[in-house]
Amino acid sequence: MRDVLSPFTAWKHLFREPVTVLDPLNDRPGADRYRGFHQNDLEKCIGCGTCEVICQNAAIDMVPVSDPEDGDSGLRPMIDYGRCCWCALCVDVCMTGSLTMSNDYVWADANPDVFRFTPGVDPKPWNEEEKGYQRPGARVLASTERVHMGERTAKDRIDNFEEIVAGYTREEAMIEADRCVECGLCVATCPAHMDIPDYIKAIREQDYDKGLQLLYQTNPFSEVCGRVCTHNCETACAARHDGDPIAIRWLKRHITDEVPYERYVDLIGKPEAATGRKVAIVGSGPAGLTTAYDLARMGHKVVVYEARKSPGGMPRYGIPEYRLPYDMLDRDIDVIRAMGVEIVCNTRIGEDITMETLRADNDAVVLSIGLHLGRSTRIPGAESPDVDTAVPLLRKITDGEEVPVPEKLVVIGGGNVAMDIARSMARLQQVKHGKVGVTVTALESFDHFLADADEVRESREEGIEIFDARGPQEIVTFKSGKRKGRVKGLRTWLCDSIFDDQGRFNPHYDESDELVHPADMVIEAIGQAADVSILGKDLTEALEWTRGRIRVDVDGQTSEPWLWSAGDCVNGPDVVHAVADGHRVAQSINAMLAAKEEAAT
Amino acid sequence: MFKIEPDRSQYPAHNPDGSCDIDLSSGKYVKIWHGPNHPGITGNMSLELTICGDEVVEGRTRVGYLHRGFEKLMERRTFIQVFPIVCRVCVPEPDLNEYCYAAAIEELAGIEVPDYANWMRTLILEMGRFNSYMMYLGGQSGSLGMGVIGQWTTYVRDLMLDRFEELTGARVYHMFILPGGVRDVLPDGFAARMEETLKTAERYLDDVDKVMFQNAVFNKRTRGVGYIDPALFDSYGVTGPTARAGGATTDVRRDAPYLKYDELDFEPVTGTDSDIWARADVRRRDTRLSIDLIRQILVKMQKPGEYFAKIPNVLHWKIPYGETYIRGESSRGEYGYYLVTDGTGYPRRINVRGPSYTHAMALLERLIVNTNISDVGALMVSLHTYPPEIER
Amino acid sequence: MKDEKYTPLPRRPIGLDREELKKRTVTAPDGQTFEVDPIRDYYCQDAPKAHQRSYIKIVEDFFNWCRAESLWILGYGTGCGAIEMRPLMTPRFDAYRYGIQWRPTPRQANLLMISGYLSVKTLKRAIRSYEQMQNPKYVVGLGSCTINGGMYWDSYNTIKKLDEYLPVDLYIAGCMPRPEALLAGFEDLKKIIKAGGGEGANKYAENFEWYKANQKSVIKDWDMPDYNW
Amino acid sequence: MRALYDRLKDRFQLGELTRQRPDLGFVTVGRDHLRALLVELKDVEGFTHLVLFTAVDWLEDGQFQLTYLLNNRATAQDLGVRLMIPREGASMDTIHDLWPTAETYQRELYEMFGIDFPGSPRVDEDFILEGWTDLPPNRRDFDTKEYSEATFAERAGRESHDPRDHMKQKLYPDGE
Amino acid sequence: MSKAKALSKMTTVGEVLEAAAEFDREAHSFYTDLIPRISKNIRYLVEDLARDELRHIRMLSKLAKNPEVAAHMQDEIKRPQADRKFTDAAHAPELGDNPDDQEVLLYALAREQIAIEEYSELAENTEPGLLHDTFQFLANEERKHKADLEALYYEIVHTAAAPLRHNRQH
Repeated sequence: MRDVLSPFTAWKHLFREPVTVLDPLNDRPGADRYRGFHQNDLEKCIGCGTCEVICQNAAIDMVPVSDPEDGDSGLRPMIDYGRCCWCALCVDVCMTGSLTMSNDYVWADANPDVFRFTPGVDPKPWNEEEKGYQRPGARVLASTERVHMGERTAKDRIDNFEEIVAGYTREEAMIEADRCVECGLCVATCPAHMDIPDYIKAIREQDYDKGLQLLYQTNPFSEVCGRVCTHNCETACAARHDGDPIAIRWLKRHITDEVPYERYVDLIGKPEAATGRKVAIVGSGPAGLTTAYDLARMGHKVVVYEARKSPGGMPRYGIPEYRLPYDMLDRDIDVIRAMGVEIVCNTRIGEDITMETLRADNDAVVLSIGLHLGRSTRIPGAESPDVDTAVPLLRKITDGEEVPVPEKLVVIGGGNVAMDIARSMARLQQVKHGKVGVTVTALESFDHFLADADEVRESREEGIEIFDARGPQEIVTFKSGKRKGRVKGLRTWLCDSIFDDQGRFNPHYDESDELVHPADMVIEAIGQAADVSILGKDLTEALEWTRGRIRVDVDGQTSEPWLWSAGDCVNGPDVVHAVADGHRVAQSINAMLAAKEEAAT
Repeated sequence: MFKIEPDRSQYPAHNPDGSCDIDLSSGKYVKIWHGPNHPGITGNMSLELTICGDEVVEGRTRVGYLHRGFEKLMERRTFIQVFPIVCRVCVPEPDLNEYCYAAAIEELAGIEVPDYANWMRTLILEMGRFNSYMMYLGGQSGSLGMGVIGQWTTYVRDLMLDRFEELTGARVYHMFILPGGVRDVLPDGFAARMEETLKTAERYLDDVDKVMFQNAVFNKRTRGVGYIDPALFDSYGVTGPTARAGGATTDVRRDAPYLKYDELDFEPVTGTDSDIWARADVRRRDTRLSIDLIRQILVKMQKPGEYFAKIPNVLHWKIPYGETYIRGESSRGEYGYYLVTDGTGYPRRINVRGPSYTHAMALLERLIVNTNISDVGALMVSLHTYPPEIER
Repeated sequence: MKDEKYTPLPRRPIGLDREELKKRTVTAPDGQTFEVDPIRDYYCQDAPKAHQRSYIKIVEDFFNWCRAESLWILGYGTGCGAIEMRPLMTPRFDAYRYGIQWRPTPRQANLLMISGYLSVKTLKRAIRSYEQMQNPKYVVGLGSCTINGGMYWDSYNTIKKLDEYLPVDLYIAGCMPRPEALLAGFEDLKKIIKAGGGEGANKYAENFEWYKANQKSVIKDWDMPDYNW
Repeated sequence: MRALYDRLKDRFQLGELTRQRPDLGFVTVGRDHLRALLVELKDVEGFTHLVLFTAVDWLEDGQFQLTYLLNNRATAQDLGVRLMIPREGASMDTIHDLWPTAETYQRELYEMFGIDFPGSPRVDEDFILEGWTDLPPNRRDFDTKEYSEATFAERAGRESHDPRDHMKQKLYPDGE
Repeated sequence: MSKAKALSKMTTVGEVLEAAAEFDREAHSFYTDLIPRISKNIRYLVEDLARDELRHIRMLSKLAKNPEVAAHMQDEIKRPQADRKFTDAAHAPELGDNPDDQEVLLYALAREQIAIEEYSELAENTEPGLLHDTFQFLANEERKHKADLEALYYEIVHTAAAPLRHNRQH
């Protein structure tokens, strides 16, 4: 009986309040973290395409939206809602956090071809929706932290010039290489367009031979670049937006570390058959030697003329040994020599041999003389004998010549050269006086600092004081007494802003904030210039110039048909830029020689 | 209780080997298709029935209408890319797929999942189980013509879907359990809202007890119908509530505790009669157990902590050779993933072991013989089968 | 890497129709024998005809209003999306108040919901169901799968574009679309119908050959009549 | 698990035991010993529950791996029995008489992998696929994407760009 | 006669502008004379400076002819520029026979500074009105020019800052 009656209790629901949602279309927005239609912050997005790679539904296309620039491909994801499954892996993997999902979920249409749109570009009702799925916290689908590079402690390194960083072990390199998402944004930024994702992949696959071959396809200065490259690639790295950029430079170095040096030449392969054409190159820096390497591999006879005792240019004479051991530079240079390049040292153009002779004896001449003159601020007191510029000092240190090592010195400049000379001098001070007394003053504030953050950190560890946003006003000298004319210190003002609203250089000083940095010596490291006097008056007149530099076309050819110019002297200081330049010039010369050959036959 | 069934064992006449001769052209037998487009079928599957009068003399389960080739698709997706599609293997209770897959990957890749993530997973699995049972209760009563219960349970399930939505960001396919952990922590005030939902659920379950289990119609039509001999359990791979209704104590949550089940206080629900009623009853009580477990979990869960382990970059995640099997207790029975990896970035093979695979095929084909055609629906639903996990 | 050595194993196809659909000779009770070809005898041989509009606009508008306000859905859950239809039938969302209800057989329904992906095997049944529905009839595709293949875009067993095989009147995005999205979609469909759209059935009739060719190109096991009324 | 393995090792010439977890192990067995081993495990050792039965395609080795996963309910232990059979003309003895439910597994393997199980009921009947003419889809040499592209029309108008190539094309087209 | 004195005697805007143009003409011929003496690689600097002076002259004469001159000046006066520049610390060099680029720039900067100071002084010494505005305008013009030269100086001399400038472009 109970079983017959109890079902009738269902009638009590008649008196309950209805559960019906009155207006289901408007009453029920998606939950706060609901995964609805996509949104994309176009400003944040860099078009790395990682979302496309991870999408298992092939729902995402990268379509051009704006012009590419460094670190931004100009592509933006277009989402096909005929594919999407709202799994939000694209949101989770997004390198910048630009891609999110709104909590909007209603979209019906009779036309199946409309379910495709570029979030952020195409106007959609949910574009401004604030709720919805956003990645909670940091990226988790790939590590955001760079593998720490082992380095010697400040205490260990301050009294010597031995290399600081240890290089990655295989395990460390694997972990670091694993972080790369292979977007390839870095390739365009690298002046030499090195195949960065590919050689990182080679590390992941533990195929170091292939890695080395990839390196040498685009850069014969792999040992050098693996240590001191300006690594612009890392500023374009997609990983830097949410975490540390991939340590591309250290990984490059890791490849060169792992391949036995004896195998380099075998792996790179032999140059092509000799063509009988001759090319002379002035300056044995990265630009010159890269040109030489390329041309030699194409079978041309190349002679490189170097004014100094040893080849290498700035990497040898500008970069201290603790950053780039000379052995490593020699390894790179020996590989280049092995390709048949002849390097003649201690030969200064204009003195030992003239440009005219080179022109007469060769099919082409390349000028890659770098920037070996230091710039002075020319503030009052700059003419004191205790004031020197950084570049000649670094050269002297390399060549083992005597340099003055006072107990207290000030460096003017905030670039890497300033750090190099400061740290080199600090080492010499440590050896001579047992303590470090170096102050660096830079015009730029730490927000816009020129030197690498690592350099700044390591300098501080080594006891170097760095003052940012200080505009040098005067090098204070003794006005009388025994030390008349000798340096007493540097007077600076605070530079409270350096750029105006439009980003134009427009410094503003706060005169009330004045400091005098006591010093026995002031080193100016504000900039460098090329020593173009070696060209001679006639050639200087004959050449076309542009803004103080030799005018070259895109291939590095000057206005003279026989003369090319490459490297810092035309492009400003940057080692990998110089390498890229070398490639370009070599290509251009080779094309010219080939045309000549064709005309002859 | 009384049994009103006539003895159907000799109709039609069986040959000594157990087979029977069915001659369609004799006009005595009719072949009808129960599904796939039929109101009395669960999901998109079909039964090919040969009937004599209203007696079923032979039944064949026909599946494949939902076949998407998951196991093939998984082989050409990277380990992370498999994650969104595993949940699609089972629509009403997708979370167990996510868990099994994630756990298999984590085991082979040697990843330790944070404690908090494990609690979250346990919570989600129980919520999913609750939802699945709600579907079942509606389906079971609906198969016997009691439409109103389906209205209630679907409503309660929808309330739980609201909880799912605020927790995971999706209603049906939650895609919340990633290999390595879970996506997020509990939202603020979740426990209170969950408690409210559970209270509502209990109120409705009380009504279901009265209207369904204390219903003479339901009792008469289910008692003694669809009896599964416990001796057949192993031969036919019967697991889960279906087996527990026959006195077996098999429950993966107790036998081989995974996640946090060993820290929860519960006993597997069992029955004795092994008929449709017993199976419905076990599931009804298991629903209440789920409610209890959800409460326990929310109490025992610590404060939000780490919810995601460190995993390699998923874009080139390779897992060395290995094979493993991860099982979990679904609302239908033992659910498992067999995963083989071969050192590449793609799984070599993933095989999904769904309980419906054994229940709806060989077992159902055996049980269906000699039942009344009007019981077929109830019988099929009582095995709680979801076709997508048969054909994947 | 293709292994050419595979020789196919013999397969025994099954189906309701194999035996039943074959031609056979039947002896009638009066002793007369005649040949039966079930496909010819039991099924309609004529291709569907396009439905003519009424000449008077106001009448046509009235018809369209009636059609729009009584969307009867065939209760055939072809894929995942069907699970979100169930809440619509319950008091919480209560689609009935919008004139929408579910019908168990194609004859009584005028709206076919393709709830997500369609395996080839289901496509065959969906076509059959669709053709059995009476005019005017509409098709709504749910989710990514019906638009461009969805997450099964590379599966060997699911179609990608539903409109290749059936005339679709409306798509609702989502994977799967929520009940609220479905309701919004139904409202859109009503608007389309009231505006005189929703001519899918006519489109199907007019392009019958094209649809059949598409259908037959993927359904290898074509054992049904070309048109089922 | 180890004790069990030691008991059975010599009798059935088992391969090395892989202990994946304390409660899960895998052993390899030769074809001749398979049935006897399964019977022994089922009837004597208490592995009464056939959890799953499936195949793995090792295309490169020209072999199928058949995996019979058995569960001992009393001790809550699983043992996977692996068996390698050649891919070419793949065929295996049926076990549907040990576990009736294996019939379904064997139908699936027949259809999805092309492995024959002579004597298994209805093994050649269509199971999941209907009118399938290509390679059995779960074989690794069957390319589902290729098949899908060739068979099912795709919505036109999709085009994507690789960021790296796109930037190269836009910023340094000559590959400088 | 100093520039300031000469200018202070002017009474109309037209005259002031004409006189200012005259001073610029002087500068222009100074730079033009310098061109052949200087090495070719940095000749562009002097050429640029000469061109700037020329542009200045043209602008002033155009302005002098324009009846709406007052309105124009009002617009330009509203934007004061910082006049303390970092190069101020550097010596104003005597241009020798063979000056380098830094020397030329410093010389030009020093000239600009003198002009700024003079015009500013004149502006201070005149009553608010059109004449005051004119001097203010001229001072601002010179300031703008000097700011441009400052930026150029930073670019040429402080080469270490090259990457910074590069980044600022984005």
